[in-house]
Amino acid sequence: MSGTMSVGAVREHPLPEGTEQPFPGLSTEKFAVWLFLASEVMFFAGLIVAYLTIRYSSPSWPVVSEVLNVPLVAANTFILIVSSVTMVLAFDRAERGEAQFRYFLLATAVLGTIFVTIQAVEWAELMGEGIHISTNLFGATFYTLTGFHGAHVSGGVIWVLIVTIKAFRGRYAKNPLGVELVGLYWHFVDVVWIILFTILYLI
Amino acid sequence: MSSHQISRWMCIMLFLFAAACGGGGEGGAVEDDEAGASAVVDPATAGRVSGTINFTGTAPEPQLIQMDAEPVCLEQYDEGPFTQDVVVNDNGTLANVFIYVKSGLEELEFSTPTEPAVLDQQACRYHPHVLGIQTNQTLIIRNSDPFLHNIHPQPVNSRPFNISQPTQDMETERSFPAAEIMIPVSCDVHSWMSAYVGVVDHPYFDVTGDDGAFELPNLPPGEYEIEAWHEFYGAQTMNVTVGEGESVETEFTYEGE
Amino acid sequence: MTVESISTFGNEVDSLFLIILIVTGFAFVLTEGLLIYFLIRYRHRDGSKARYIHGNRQVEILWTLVPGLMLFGLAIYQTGAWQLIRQILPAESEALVIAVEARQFEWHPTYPGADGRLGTDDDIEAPINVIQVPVNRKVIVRLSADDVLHSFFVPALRVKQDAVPGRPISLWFEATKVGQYEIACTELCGLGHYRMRAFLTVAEPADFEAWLAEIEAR
Amino acid sequence: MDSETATISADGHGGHPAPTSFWRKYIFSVDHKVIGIQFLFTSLFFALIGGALAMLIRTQLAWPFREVPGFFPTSGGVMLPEAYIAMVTMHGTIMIFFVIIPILSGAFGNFLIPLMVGARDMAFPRLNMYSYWIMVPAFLVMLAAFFVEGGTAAAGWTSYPPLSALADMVPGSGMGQTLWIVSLLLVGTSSLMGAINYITTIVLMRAKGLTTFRLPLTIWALFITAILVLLATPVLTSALILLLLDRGMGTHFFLPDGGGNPILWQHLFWFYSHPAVYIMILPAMGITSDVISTFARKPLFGYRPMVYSIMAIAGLGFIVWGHHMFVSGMSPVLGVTFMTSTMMIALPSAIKTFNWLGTLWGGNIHFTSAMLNAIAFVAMFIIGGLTGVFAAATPVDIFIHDTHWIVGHIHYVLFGGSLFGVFAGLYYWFPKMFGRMMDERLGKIHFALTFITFNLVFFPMFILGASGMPRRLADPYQYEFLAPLQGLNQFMTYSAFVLFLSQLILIGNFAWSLFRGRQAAANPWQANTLEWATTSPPPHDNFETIPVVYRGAYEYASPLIAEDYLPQHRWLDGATPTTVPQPAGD
Repeated sequence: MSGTMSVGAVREHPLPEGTEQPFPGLSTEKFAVWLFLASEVMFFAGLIVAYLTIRYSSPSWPVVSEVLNVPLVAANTFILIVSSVTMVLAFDRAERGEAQFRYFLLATAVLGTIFVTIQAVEWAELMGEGIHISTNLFGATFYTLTGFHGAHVSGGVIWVLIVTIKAFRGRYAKNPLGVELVGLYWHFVDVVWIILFTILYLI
Repeated sequence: MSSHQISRWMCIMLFLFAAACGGGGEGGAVEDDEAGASAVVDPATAGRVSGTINFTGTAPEPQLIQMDAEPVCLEQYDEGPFTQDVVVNDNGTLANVFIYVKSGLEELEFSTPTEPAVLDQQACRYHPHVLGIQTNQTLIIRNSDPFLHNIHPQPVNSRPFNISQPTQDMETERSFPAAEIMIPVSCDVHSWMSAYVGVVDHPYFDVTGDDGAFELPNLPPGEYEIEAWHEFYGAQTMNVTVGEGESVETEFTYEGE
Repeated sequence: MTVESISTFGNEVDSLFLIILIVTGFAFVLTEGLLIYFLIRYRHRDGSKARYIHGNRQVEILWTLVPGLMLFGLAIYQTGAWQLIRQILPAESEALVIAVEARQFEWHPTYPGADGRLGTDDDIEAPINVIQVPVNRKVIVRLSADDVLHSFFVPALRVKQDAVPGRPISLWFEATKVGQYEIACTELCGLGHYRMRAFLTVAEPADFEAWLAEIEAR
Repeated sequence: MDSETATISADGHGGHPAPTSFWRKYIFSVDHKVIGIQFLFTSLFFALIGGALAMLIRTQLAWPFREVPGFFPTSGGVMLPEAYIAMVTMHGTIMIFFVIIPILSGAFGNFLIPLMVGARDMAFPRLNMYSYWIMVPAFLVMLAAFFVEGGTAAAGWTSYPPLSALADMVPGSGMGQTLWIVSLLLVGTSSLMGAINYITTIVLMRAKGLTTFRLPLTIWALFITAILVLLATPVLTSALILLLLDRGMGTHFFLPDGGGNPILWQHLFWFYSHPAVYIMILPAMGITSDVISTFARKPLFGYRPMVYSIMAIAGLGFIVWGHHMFVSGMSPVLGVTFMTSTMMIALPSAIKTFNWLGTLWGGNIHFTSAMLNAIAFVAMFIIGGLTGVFAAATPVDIFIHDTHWIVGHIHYVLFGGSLFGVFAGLYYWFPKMFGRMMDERLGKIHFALTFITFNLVFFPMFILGASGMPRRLADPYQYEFLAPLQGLNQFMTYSAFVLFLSQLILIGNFAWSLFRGRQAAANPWQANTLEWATTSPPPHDNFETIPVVYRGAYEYASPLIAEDYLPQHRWLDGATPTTVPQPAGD
């Protein structure tokens, strides 16, 4: 490793000297997370295309605003957006080496958990009204899309918690790459929710 | 579902695997005999119930089965094959009626008969149209036609199965673990073919033939409820008491419109 | 194609098959011939070095444009045939409309009764797997399926159309030769898939009417 | 994914330390070479199973329902129709998902990518190990399906609903179909992990001097294939999940009685499966380009057009899926668009074929086993590609869709194409993998037998297709218009037995050479690419020192030096330019 490392200078694992340096700033892990997100985009694209074709080819579709609790989920969307903001702040502080980034990470994890709980509440409400996954195509598509997104958010919360625990053990003092990776994933999950919120609740 | 097991030759695998080999056993596993001692009916005191199934009124016209799809079968009928749901015999009795003891034998256990019952598929029809069999008794399903029959019984109390018999004189064995009054049997390849199988857990059952008569021999003395079942006119029951060595004559009557 | 075509658009399909056979046959002979020639001509001889060349722009452009034009030509040529066969259905007034419903392992044809319209209670149920049509008359088949996917394939008519449960689909043909032809199912539909054979009889209009009346009488 | 990556030191022997225990060395290894060989052995084993299934299918087609003693005990040696369609399904599924893709992307991808780009190992060695070890449950689940009640899935390798969704439609679609779906989900996850590893390694960990357009075509092909896997496999995952929900949770995505649409499955499935067929052919194209250029001792003709063609095939591959559905009830207007895009995708394949011929032109061709198989790839791929043009023309497709014409086209591209590419790669890189040479004489015998019998089995399929013989029929001969074809089918079955038996020669040669083949030099074929710059087999972390690259991979017969090959990493004294200045575009 070359010379002493000031926090700002080195952000990723250095690539071996003897390699071609096509993208000097890019580490293998970040590139891999971007690729993983590309495959996740295609996965959600498959589900969304299935939902849209089913919705616009089926003769009757329930009026969404009557069935779903749109105001509650709108608030929930806001919570997820805030959690993205706290994640950005977490990475920004981590990069500057300020220790308070750990609390922003914690905030993101808490907000994420709140989001998942509110979704679970909405599910319980909906099931109370007798709409289950097998009731009709509306139920099937709704539960599949929100279910898989919820699973991804839960996975994200677990990943953020792992990073937070490591942060409290001082793991990212020298190299905040881990925080950036979980941040990329979190923003992806947030963007997917914004799309899902629009096509499931608003139109 | 017919259990299909690949041959041993395919199983010689270099790869050691701890797959949870699902129980790919024979279809409709044939359990061993009931645990209880099988009741032996003392022939001296045994009675019997017999009688006829009368039919009054006019029966619906039997429709012609349009068997043009299978010329091989159509040729075997000189006058057009007719549906068998209502067959009134010349002597005013009703054929294809399944008679069995509905209640009164609960505390007795009966051994499963060894010789199998046979359901044959010949000239695109099931022979017999109505069949009685005991629980766990082996049913031989034979295909006497030179092409595929795909027998598809749909019992409620036991597992439905759907087996294909592509070649002539092919026999497949199955059995029904649970009693059930009238399992509908159909063929997926020839939708006009139909048959009914009555599964009871004792040997006291009979199907009326072209004489419309039935007989339930060597019944131990006692109070019994006898039921007669017909696919079109439904079921009728009757209470009968059989004394020692007594032969009870009875009859059921179905009215057409 | 070995099965003789008896439908009006049949020879459109056959001629297109022939044209593609000629075009691809020419390409096949050219490329495999060059391959064999190069293998023999340029096999290893001691001491000689291969020709040092990395490529040639002109020849690359040449063998991009020529196949491109051939393929594009094929694409343009056959849109007409596809439109005729699949996109334009003849008017229902001048055609005989029959409904064929595919079920696990058999075809159920239904003919319109005297009123000439399907779905009315005077429709005639023809026997399973037996379809008869008059010769030299446009026929529209309303194909539907009852349980799984099937595919209505009449080799002699050059007609194939999947029967999709829940989505009735129409196809048309016009038979030009009297005779009996076989119908096969070409979409895997279960263990009896190979046994879903049906008969298409093309008859003179008079015989067809007599047959229909006789069926109705049954 | 805060996995601590191997800290690869500048020039020392960094990377993960060489494993010592047997388990770490051979079973749970993170060395890309060992993982590649694990994929190779597993796939060769499954190739035997797939081949055996093919023999059973051929026997049924030659003598339908003939009693075969020792097989199918429950039905007295007769292959019932439900067993036949189960065989057809499993033959397709195993050959595609457990043989062709794992050998090309799994075995060759894992073994070659780090070596050919000059890296010590993959970017994420542990992720690489997981990608193999997630395949193992996939194998077990698929094999377990043979023994469960009702047997394996029987709705074709395409598993169209409602047949695949409703449990009682065919015996196999009970437990067997569920296991089929779970197994494919696992295979999808494994290939996704592999793809991420491959792309990262190729893009970020190349040796110094190895610029993008100096990469050998095998690497370009594996790189573009990994992108196809990355973008197409998730769509299959979503479709499989929807099918699983239809089967298990009572949803009706693809079931018409609940409002669902079976054609939606076909769209989702083929959106994955057409890129999948390019996933199966592109690596073989790359391998063939390298093998032909090496044994013609001549630079590859038209390197850049070849690279752009691979990209064009991958790009167009995403917009042609509808040509599988011309007669499926999809709207005819869509038929026209998909027909046009399908006609266009034939173009890059044609360009590649002409460039292979251009490479052979003026060459100095050595007919080793690897070269023979690579040439057979070109010869057979031509037939495979041209017969695809018939299927692209929609009116002709009306007649030949789902007939044996399509089966012939599939096998000419997958067996004639990919499998001959695999054989070429096997004979070419066996010395590098195992440090021993394979026997050339046996290799040529195996090639001759395989090439001849391959054509005897699969070329008649176009005759069957032209006479309208549908696929997947357990007994086609009770149709009068097909009865005369039984003799031809019996001939094809005899040839198929010889084809299957002639593979034993390859297996024998492979097994024998593993232990007793001649010792292999570092560069037995005198080739240029980087994997030949290290010993055979390479040490644990591949290179003594990471090589520096000075030129492209195809500097054969270069006028600069006496020998007829100039390896990428060979340093010429300062005076001579590293490569000959090129005339017009290369």
